[in-house]
Order: sequence, then C-alpha cells, then structure tokens
Amino acid sequence: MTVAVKPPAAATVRAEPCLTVHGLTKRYGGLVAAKNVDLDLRPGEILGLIGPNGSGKSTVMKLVMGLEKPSAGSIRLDGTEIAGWPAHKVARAGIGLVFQHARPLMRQTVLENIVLALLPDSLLRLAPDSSVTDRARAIAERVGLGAVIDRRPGTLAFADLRRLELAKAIARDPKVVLVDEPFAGLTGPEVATFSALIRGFRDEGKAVLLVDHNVKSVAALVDRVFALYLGERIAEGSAESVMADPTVRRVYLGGSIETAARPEAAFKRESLLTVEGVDVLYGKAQALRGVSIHVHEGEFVSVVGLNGAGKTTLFNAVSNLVPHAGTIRFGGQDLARMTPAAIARAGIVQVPETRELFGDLSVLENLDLGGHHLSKAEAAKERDKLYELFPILKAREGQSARTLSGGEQQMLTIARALMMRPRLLILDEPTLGLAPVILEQLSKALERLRQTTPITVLLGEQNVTFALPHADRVYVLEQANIVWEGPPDRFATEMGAAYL
Amino acid sequence: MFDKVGRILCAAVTATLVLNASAQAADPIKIGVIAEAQSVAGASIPQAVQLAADEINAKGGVDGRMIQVVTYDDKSSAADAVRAFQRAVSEDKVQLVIASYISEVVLALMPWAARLKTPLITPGAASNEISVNVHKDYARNKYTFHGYLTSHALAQAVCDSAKETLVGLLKAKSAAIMSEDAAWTRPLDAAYEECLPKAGLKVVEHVRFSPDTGDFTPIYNKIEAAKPDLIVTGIAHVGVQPTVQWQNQQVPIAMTGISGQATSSTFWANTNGGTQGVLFDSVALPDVALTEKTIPFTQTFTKRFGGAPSYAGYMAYDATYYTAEAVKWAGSTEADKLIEALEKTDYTGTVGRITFYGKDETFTHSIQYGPGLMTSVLGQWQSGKQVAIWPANVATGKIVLPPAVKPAVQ
Amino acid sequence: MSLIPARFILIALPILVAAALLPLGVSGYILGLLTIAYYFAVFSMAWDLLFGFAGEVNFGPTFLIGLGAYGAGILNNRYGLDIPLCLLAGTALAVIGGLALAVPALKLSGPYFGLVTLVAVLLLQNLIVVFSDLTGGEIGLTVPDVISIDADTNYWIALGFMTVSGLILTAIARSPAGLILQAAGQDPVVAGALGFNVAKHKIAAFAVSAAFSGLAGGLIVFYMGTASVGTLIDTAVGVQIIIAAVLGGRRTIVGGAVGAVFLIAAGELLRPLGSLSTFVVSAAALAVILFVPTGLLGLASFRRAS
Amino acid sequence: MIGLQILVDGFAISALYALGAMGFTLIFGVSGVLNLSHGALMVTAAVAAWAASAQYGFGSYAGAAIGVVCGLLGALVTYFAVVAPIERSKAIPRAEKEIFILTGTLLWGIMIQQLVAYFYTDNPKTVLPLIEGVVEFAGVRTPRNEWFTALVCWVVIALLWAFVNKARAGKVLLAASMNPRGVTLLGHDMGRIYIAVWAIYGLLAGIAGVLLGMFLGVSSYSVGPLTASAFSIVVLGGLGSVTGSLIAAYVVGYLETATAYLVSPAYRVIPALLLLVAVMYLRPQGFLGRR
Repeated sequence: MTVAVKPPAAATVRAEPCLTVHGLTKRYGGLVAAKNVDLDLRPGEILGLIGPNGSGKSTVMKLVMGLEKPSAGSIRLDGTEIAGWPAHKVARAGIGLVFQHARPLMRQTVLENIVLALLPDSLLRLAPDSSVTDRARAIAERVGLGAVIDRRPGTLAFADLRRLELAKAIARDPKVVLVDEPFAGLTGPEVATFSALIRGFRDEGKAVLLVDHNVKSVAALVDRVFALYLGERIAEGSAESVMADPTVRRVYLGGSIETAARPEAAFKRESLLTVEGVDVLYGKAQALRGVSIHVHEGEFVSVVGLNGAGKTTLFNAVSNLVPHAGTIRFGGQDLARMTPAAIARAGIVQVPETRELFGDLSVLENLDLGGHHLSKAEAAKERDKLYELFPILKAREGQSARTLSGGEQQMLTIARALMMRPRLLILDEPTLGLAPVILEQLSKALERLRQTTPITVLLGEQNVTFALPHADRVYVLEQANIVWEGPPDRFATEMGAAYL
Repeated sequence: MFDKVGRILCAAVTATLVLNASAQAADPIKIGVIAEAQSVAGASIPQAVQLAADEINAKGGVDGRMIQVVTYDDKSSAADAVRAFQRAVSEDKVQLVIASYISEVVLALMPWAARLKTPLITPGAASNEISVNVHKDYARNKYTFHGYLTSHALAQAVCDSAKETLVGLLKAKSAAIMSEDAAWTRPLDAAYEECLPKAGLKVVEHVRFSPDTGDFTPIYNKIEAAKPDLIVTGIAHVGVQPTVQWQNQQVPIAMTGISGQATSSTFWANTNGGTQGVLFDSVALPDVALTEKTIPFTQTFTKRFGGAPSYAGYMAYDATYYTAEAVKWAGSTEADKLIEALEKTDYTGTVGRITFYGKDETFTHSIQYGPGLMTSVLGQWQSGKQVAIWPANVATGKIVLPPAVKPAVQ
Repeated sequence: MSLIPARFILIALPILVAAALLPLGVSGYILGLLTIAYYFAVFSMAWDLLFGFAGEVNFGPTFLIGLGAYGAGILNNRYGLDIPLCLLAGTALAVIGGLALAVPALKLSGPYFGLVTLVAVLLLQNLIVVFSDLTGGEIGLTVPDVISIDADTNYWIALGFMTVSGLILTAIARSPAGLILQAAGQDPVVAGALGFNVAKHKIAAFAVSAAFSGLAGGLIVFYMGTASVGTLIDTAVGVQIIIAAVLGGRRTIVGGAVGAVFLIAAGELLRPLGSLSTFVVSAAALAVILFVPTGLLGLASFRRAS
Repeated sequence: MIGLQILVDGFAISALYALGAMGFTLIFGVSGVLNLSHGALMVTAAVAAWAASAQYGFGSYAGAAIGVVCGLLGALVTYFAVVAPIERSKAIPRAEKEIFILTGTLLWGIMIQQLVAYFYTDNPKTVLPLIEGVVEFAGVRTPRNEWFTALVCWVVIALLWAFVNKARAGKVLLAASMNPRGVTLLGHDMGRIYIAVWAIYGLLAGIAGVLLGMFLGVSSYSVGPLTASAFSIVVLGGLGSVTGSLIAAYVVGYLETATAYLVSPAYRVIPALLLLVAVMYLRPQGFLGRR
C-alpha cells in the first residue's frame, strides 16, 4: 500500500523531530566512515548535511535509507527503530531518496518510471490501473516533465533526469526526503526551479535532508546546516553560523597561507600543455564547459575547485580517458588521436584520485612497474631518490600496497608516477581523506620536489591550504567552468569569500 | 575431408539416380535409415543398408520393386531422431525404418513406430527394455524389432566365450565385473553375476563407474586389490580411456567382455595401439567366416567405404536382406503384413542365423541367441588387427597374453 | 498501457490463425516439427522472464524442465497416475526447483549464479543416471500413457499451450508487477529504495518461470512418449533455449517463441548438410549476436519506437 | 595403502585440472571474460596432436607441438573473431556485454565441437604419450606418463608463476589483472595486454589439452564437461585468483579421486558438485576470491 501522509495545514515547524539519529557509527574494516553521529530532523524543515568528499555524509545518508547496515547506533522514524532494516522496508516506512546520479529504468518511459514509484509492493497487481497512470501524469506535469512523458530516460536532458528523480520522490510521498547533491550539474535557472520543488516538500510538511559538499550551494534553501568531517560532526546551526565557523573554514580553506609563486614570465613563452575550449558531456550532464588552461615547462599549476566541479574530468580529458571536444596539445603534439597509454608514455603521468595501486603487489613491485621502461640500474637509482623523498616507503618496501595506510598509499602512488620520469605530473586530489599530519608530510615532499627538480606539476585540489603554497599559478574551476585565474597570493582577496 | 565430401556427393547423386530409375518401374520399397553419422558405430548403418539395397536392386529388386534408401543423421540425439522419423514416415513415405545403435534413441522412436504404424528395426541398440516393451504391450509396440542381441544375450555370449576359452586357456578362476553405471548395463551386470559363476568364474569384485569418468586409476586399483584373473567389461560410452589407461598402467589382468568401441576398426588408431591384447565379444569380425556371407560383405564394404563395418553395420546389412525377404514373403509393404512376415524371419546372414523371439517370450522381437542361431565371436586386438579366438570353427588366430599379463600359475 | 498492445494483437492474431489452420494443409512431419518448436518456445519465453525481466542469467533452464518432465514421467511410469495429476505434480516439483534456484540468485550475481544453475543441471543429470531404476537412466524413461497419438491434436494442444503461455507471460511482464520485476532486475538498489521487496518479486519470477518450464516439460513427455536426459536435460538443450531467446530478441517474451521456431526450422531446413547443420545454425546465431544484438524481433523493428 | 594410492593418483589429475583452469582464470582476471569455448580449445589441441601423429605421421613430439600451436591459434581466433567484436560493439549495452560474451563463446565452442566431430568423428582419441611404461612407488604402480603429466603441469605452472612474478613483462600482466586502469596510466595499452594474455591462455589451454589427450583421452563430447570443470574450479578458487584455482583444482581432484576409491566410482563427481554449491552459498567469492 502506498503510504499516504496528510500534509499539515501549515508549514510550521513542529517541535517533535520525526527522524532521530543517535550514535550512528559505520566501520568498513579499519576505516570509520561515520562516528557517533547525532542528528534530528523535524517535519517541515530542510537540513543541509555538508562535508567534503570522504567526510561520511553519503554514508550517513545510506545508513538512514537502509542501503548499508550501521555498525552501531539508532535511527528512529516517528519513534520506530529502523536501523538495520532493509531499504524496501525503510522506504515503506516513509523515507525517500533522490539519488545524485539519476538512476531511472532506462528501458522504460518517463511515465512508466513514475508509475513504478506509485505502485504498491504487491505481486498480484497484474491489471493496469488508469488512476495510477493519471496520478503519474499529474506528478510529471508538476515537475515539468509533461512534454517528455513518453520518452525514455536515455533521450532526456540532464535536468529532466533530475526532475524524474524528484517526481519519483513525490510519487512515493515519504515523510522524510533525502536529496543527494540536489544541484550538481544544473544551470542557474534550473537550480531555481529545483529549489522551488524542494521547498514544495517542506511546505507539504515533509522533512528534507539535503546532502552536499559545501554550504554555499544549499545556503539559500536550508533551515539548518550540519557539517561533517572525517565521519564526525564539526558544526551545526544556521547556514551563516556554519560558514563562519572556524573549524569549517579550516577544513575547507585551511589556515593562513604563505605562497611562493614564481611569475609566469619566468617560464618559457610557449606552454608545455595547452588545453583549449574543452567540453565534456557525461550523458546529458555538462562536466566541462569551454575550459582552457595552460602549463609551462617547470611550472607548478593548481586547479582548485570543490568536488564535482570538474577537476577529475579535466585530467581525464588530458589523458584521453573521456571523450571530449576542443583541443589539447602537449609539447606541440595534438593528443586527440593518442591512446591513454601512449599519452602516459609521452610524459603526462597522472596520479589519480582513486590511486589505482596494485593492491596485492608489494611497494617495491608497484614502484618497479612505474619504472618499467628504465633499465634495472636506472630504476634502482630512481627508486633510491624517491626513498629519500618518502622514507616511509623504504621501510614498507616488502609490504603489499593494500596493507598501507591512506597516506602511505598516496605517497606510493606519487612515487610510482615519478618512476615514470614524467614531463608533466598530474596530481588529482592527493589530500583526499588524509589526516592533517599526513598532509603536512605530503606538502613538504611536494615542496622539496619543486625546489630540487625541474618538474612540471598540475595539481587539482579542493583543499586550498594544500594547493596554494606550492603553486605558481592558480585556476578556479566551478561547476564546469574556469571562473578565475591568477597568482596564489591574490586568491584569498579575490576568491576566498566566494569559495566556500 | 575431401574424401568425405566426395562420398556424400556420390551418395546424393546415386540416390537421385536410383530415384529417377525407380520412378518408371514398380513402386519402390522405401527404407528410412536414421543413424549417427559422426560416430563410427552409427556411420556404418546407412552405408551397410545402401550396400545391401544396391545388391538387391542389381539382382532385380524384390519382385521387381527396387529398394530405395533415404538416410537421416540424428546427431546422436533422440529429439533429432524423432523428427527424422516423422519426416521419414509422413514426408518421405518410407515403409520401414532401420535406426540407430543408441538405446536412448531407439526407445524414443518406439512410441512413434507405434503411432505412425511403421516397422522399426534397430541394428545395434542393446537395451533389454526395447524387446521387453514389445512383450509388455505387444499390440502397440509390435512395430519395433530388436535386430540385435539384448544385454541379457550379450552377457550370455560373454560367459559362453569365457567359459570355453579363458577358463580353459588362461586357467582363469575369478573375475571382476567393470561396467559403466548406466541403464543398459544393469541387466547385463545382473546376467554376468548369474552366468559367470556357472562358467566357472567366481565374481570377486563388481565396480560400476560414472560414464563420464576420465581417470580410471582408482577403478583398476580397486579391481587389482581383489585379485581377479579376468576383468569382464560392460562399456560403450567409454572405451578408449579405460583401454589406454589399462595399458598405460600395465594392469596385469586380461580384459574381456562387451566394449562397444573396441569392436570398431579404428579402435587401434584411437588408442594408439593401447588395445593390444584386449578381448571383446562382437557379432562379427572382418576376415572371420561366420557364414559364407561374412567375408564377401566385409570386403565389398571396405572397398566401397574405405573402412571395415562396425558391428551395427553387419546387423544393418542383414536387416536389409531379411526385410527384403519379408516383403517378398508378405507380398506387400503394408505394415501389419510386413510385421507378420518379419516375425517369421529365418535368414542366414553375415552374423549367423537370424530368427526372432515370439510374442510370448520375454524378449519379444529380439534376435534369438544360441548355438545354431546367432552367437557371437570372441575377438582380440593383436598388432593392429582384430583376430577371432572363439568359436573354434571360425577362429583366425590364437589368444595371446596382453603385454602386462602373466598367465595364472597353476 | 494495456497488457497486450493492440499492434501486437494485429500482428500475432493472423499468424496464430494461420498456424491453427496448418493441420488442414501440411503433413504430420511439419506438424511434429512445430509441435516440438512450440514447446521449446515456452521454454525460451519462460527463460526470458527470468533473464529479460528479473535480470537473472539462468544457465540451467533444463534443470526446471527436467524436474517437470521426470516428475510427471516417473509418476506415470511407476505409479500409473493419470496424466493431469502427473503434470500437476511435475509442475509443482519444477516450482520447488525454481525456488531452490531463487535462493542463491538473491545472494549471487553474474557468473556465480550462472555457475550454480549449471551445477544444478549437472547434479540432476548425475542423479538420473545414479537412480536409473527409477528414472531409466541414460536410455530414458518410457511413459505408458500419451495425451493423444493424433498429430493434429498434439499440434493444437502445443499451439494452444504456447499461445496461452505467451499471453500470460507477456501480460505478467507488462503488468504493474512486471514493471516492479524489471526495476528489481535492472537496479535492485533503486527498487529497494522505492519500497519494493526485491527478493519477493524475484522469487515469484522464478516460480512462474519454473511452472511454465516444468509444465511444458511434462507435456513434451506425454507427447513424445519418452523422457530422456539427451532430449530434455542435457546442457546442450539449455544452450539451445538460451540461444533461441537471445536470437529472437531479449526482453520481449515473444522473441523466445520466434527464436525457438526459427532455430528448429533452420535446423530442419539444413538437414541435407548432415552433421554440419548444427555448425551452420550456431554460426548464424553467432552472426546475429555480433551484428544484430537486438535479435530477430529487433531486426523486424517490432519494438516500440522511442 | 589406499591413502597413498589416493595421494598419488589424485596428484596428476589435480595438476591437469589446475593447468586447464589457470588460463581460464587469467583471462577472467585481466579482461573479465569467461570463455565458454574453453573446452573446445582444449579438445582442438588434443585432437590436432592426435591427428598429426596418428593420422598424418608426424612424430609424437611434433604432434604434441602442433597440438599446442593449434590451441594458441584457437585462442587468438576466439579473441579476435568473437570476444573483441562484442567488446567493441556499440550496439550492445555495456551492462549486457557479459551475457553476450558468454553466449558468443558458447556458440563458438559448439561450432568448434561440430567441426571436430565432422572431420574426426566423435569417437574418443588418445594422443600417443611421449613416455611409456610404469614406475612402482611404495607399492603403488603408476604409469610414467602420469608422472610426466604432473611434472609438465607443474613445470608450466612454475614457469607461469615465475613469468608473472619475476619477469617485468609478466608483472605488467599481473598488475593488469588487479587494476587495468592503473597499468593504462603507467603507459601500457590494454589492447596489447589482452592479446598477450590470450596468447598465454592459448598456450596453457593447448598444453593442458595435449596432456589430457595423452593421459585420459578426449572426444568432441568432452567439450562441455571440460568447460564446466574449468568454470567450477575457477569459481571455487575465486574468480581471477590463480593461486585459488590451483588450490581448488587440488580440492576437486582429490575429492573426486577419494570418492572413487572410498565410496564408488559411480558417484565420482557428485561430492565435488555439492561442494561447489555449498561454497557458493557460504562463501560466494570462492576460496581466495575478493569481492
């Protein structure tokens, strides 16, 4: 049976929370993704759950939805303990989820997708019901899908796919709606429409939990913000108070930054890497829009931007791992027709966000695979240099990569890339999920690298503290566009406030 | 391979010519042959039938009616065989079908022979079930003739040959039965258990193994541990593997019994000579004059098809002849009359004197086994040739001991 | 969104009427051929319900068929039960088998589940040989009773059975419950988040698929008069069923029927090639898979334009 | 005594199972392909070796070599004619590549099986062993060929292990089986790695096929059971784990041999099948597999 909840007469915030999370903890092996999270959500309230990548916000959302089982803690919905329930029971109890990446049934039409959300969980519903279809049509009209109702999701525009997800949530009519990254990939006017739809939930007396990376994008919408970092709460309160919170600022912006930029004129005129007007589409979503950057030989360039801004996509386009429009040239050579492997051999070596280590191989073997093209003697020499840079790797030489800590894995990934003797080293979010003390070590190593070798680096980061000190030049990437370019010392004054 | 294609073309051309020629003469007698073209035992069946038909036609046919053969490949599948049977009867209007050496296929065809009221002769399937089914429901299943020996009779043949040769010559006193675990070997093994002791061989071990066994080491070790003087086999799905491993492992015990694959002339090549010294019972062997017809048939067959016939080839050749006789006798190809005539068959063919058990006997419509009727030959592989050891009157050689076997010391 | 689209009826009805009138014009051989093809059509359609809708790759359709066929056959052969009772019991046995397969299906995915279904077939095959006293072993089981010996009657029964099965399976696949099943097959996480008990719907799909497979298996036994491993259980038979469904067009239900009739007809037309016919049919099927992945129905662009 | 017999007999057959399964799991590990024409490739190699030596009069060594080469060629043809086109096809949705590769290789296996049966009949054949005779070992008599089979299997397995763990080129394959994206970023083209892996697979399947032909014999009917047995062993050991396959091969080999000795040869394969079902229920990732 469809759960029918009568909306309260007015959008008043009732005192009693409908969703109470207490002491919620989730461990994956040794990693604690969520630690003792306490959270309340009241009917008619929009709560923003924010935190950088790896902060545990998605985990919390999945735990509430029943997609993962909590290690400890309680989740109560209107007083009923639902922690550990399977997702379908949680959904029937009145919680709905709007996935960040639209996950419609690709083989069904838009209408059928909405009808699906309206159906009871019954095996015996064999006869089609025209009233269900009528309701589905009404919902489609409400979210603005009326014109495309008989099309399949594969042919829809990106925003329409997100609309479809919202339509499904409306059809389910839950008491609590969880929305994952509501505005990712949307244009300005689209954001306005979606905000209105989400406010619609609140006005009907539903409780809404918005999950996003940063406060800014949801500030206009939320009643309250809850900030997570490394699985723990770091701040809670109004959007303004959280944005002003020193801990939050440190997490996102870091403390005071000393920069040591070399002027662009110090480098050769022609650049080593030139990216011009690159566009990337993921299905219907625009991941990069007309992006142009350049890197000179020997230069250290940082691209800063929040998660989802398009940094990884940019690097993948450079390595020709994603189809793209526009031109990318490296040392005068057009990369369009080269395979990713050939590009790597030509000297552009990536240290990907996901690290891509060979988990069952030892540290030494991982390094040797990086030095595959060198003679044995040269490889050994190169390796020794890197052991100097990252002494911990020498101590861990025989250990398999899987057993290393996150920071050690990151160092190994960088070292493995350096074994390739890159002309251009691309570092994608090296700080992801690392503790501050490790960040410092990594930062020192990068500085040393910059001082002692003629290496060219392109760094992608959301952590500005980490990205700026080494940088000669900085680009800011925001929602698929480059919005700022300049030396790091001007970043704080020109971009600092707008960034968070 | 070009040989093979050529042969098919030849056969096709012949078939067409025969068809054209006979169109002008009296109504032809149409015989359908359903067999397994890819297996050695089955491939001989259509060839032998065609050979017999050509011979009969060359002599003017049956009362002026030519025999026309239509062949179908069942790819060893019962389902394919049933389709072929339906096609043979309703489309190609054959009056009798000679089909298959596989019991599963023949049993699947039996209901169709009954339904479409068309006589069916199998020249090579051994299951007792076939003739027992005829006996149990004669009115319905009388259309099926078991033109080969039942498992029961085969066991009897093995015992008879063992009694007269192996017990005497090898001084064997005990035996181990080694059979694949399959439905056709159940009655065979039961008959072995009964007749081997009567022949003077104590059964000291009885191993039944899965038909998809690859490694026979455990089986031979188990048998060896029981110290029999003889291994009596009941195998058809396997043959090459147990034989080769018997030789490779130098199992010091002679092997005899029913080994479907050992009867075929390619067995030596398939086992790389591993079959040296292997004894086996067969309905006939090349170069063994069971009757005056055996050797001429073998020679013509070998000349025409480039290899000796399989056991089913002999039976199929004879089946064609006694069918022709029955048609002549009945004066018609009408099914009921033909069956009546077939039941009265008393024909001396390449394998001996062929007569069928009657309606009141357990194995109705199966070929009668016994001295003076049809018996079998005990053959042995010796240096690439199948040599007949028994019965004495047709023997072409003397028994030799397999390489690893020492004679039982008395 | 009616269960059976009008266009489908427009195309299928004349074909079915023509098929029903066939016995007036063609020989028993063609009828026999089509009779078997129709039963195989049901096998393939039942398989497609699992693959195309529940998203489960079942390498062991013959496990379910074999249970139905041997369950029915043994009861008739050993205990002389009436045919309808035997069919009922066989179908029930197949459904139990289907449920037994559903349990691992919920836990395992992809090749793991595929292997379990394959092992189920191998085990059944082994058991039939081991218990040959009861089952007739590798030479098969002969049943004393058949539904009819008249080729026309058998043909109509098979045609009717296929039509009814096709209609029921299509209706299920297109019903609201079928939509939920598709969701469960395509994206179990989303289906769960939308409040659907994925396990329940998949188990039901297995039961339905097994029921049709088992019933068709039983009917074949009482048509042929025999049951054997080679005709009903061997993995080669299962392969043929899967190929028929993929060849005809996955996720269409009816595609299974088209594929099955095509395969059997092609095999028969190629009979003059002798033992090479299987080779040619396999090669043709491979070519279709490589070049027209949507299958024969996709080729005929039968599916709704989007 | 019987214990020793089981130990000795199980050893060679298990080694053969291991060799047969090893290439199968390697392919899966590196490219995620389950090649259901595996049995057909092994049979091709064995029948080619048999035909070359028994029919066309090449010596037994030359015959064995021809068999292995045929296995290699067969594997490469399988990759280029069946697997690669499906992987490249734009008409096949990514989610369905797996079922298409399974169906495609299955059909391909049937085609090979039919060709073998057409040209060389479906009668089983044995390849002339390179070594004849028997050895007595603690009262257990075993054919030299059985020891030879076990020896060759282990030598090949050891060579493969050494290649993958010691040689630089081999390490890349190993790395590719763990993380294809990782090796791409290190400058290795996956396309070339696939070809290399299929070639190694072909060699392994060829050697295993020829040895099988010498030790136990093959026929066109062996195609299905050989594929099924490799599939089972590989899943039991954990898909993609070479060591796991090795362990699983020995478990299955000894389980079958022990059943044949201690229970009955008629029930030989049943315990292994039941074990497989049990493992799938309790530990679906297999002995050493990771999920």
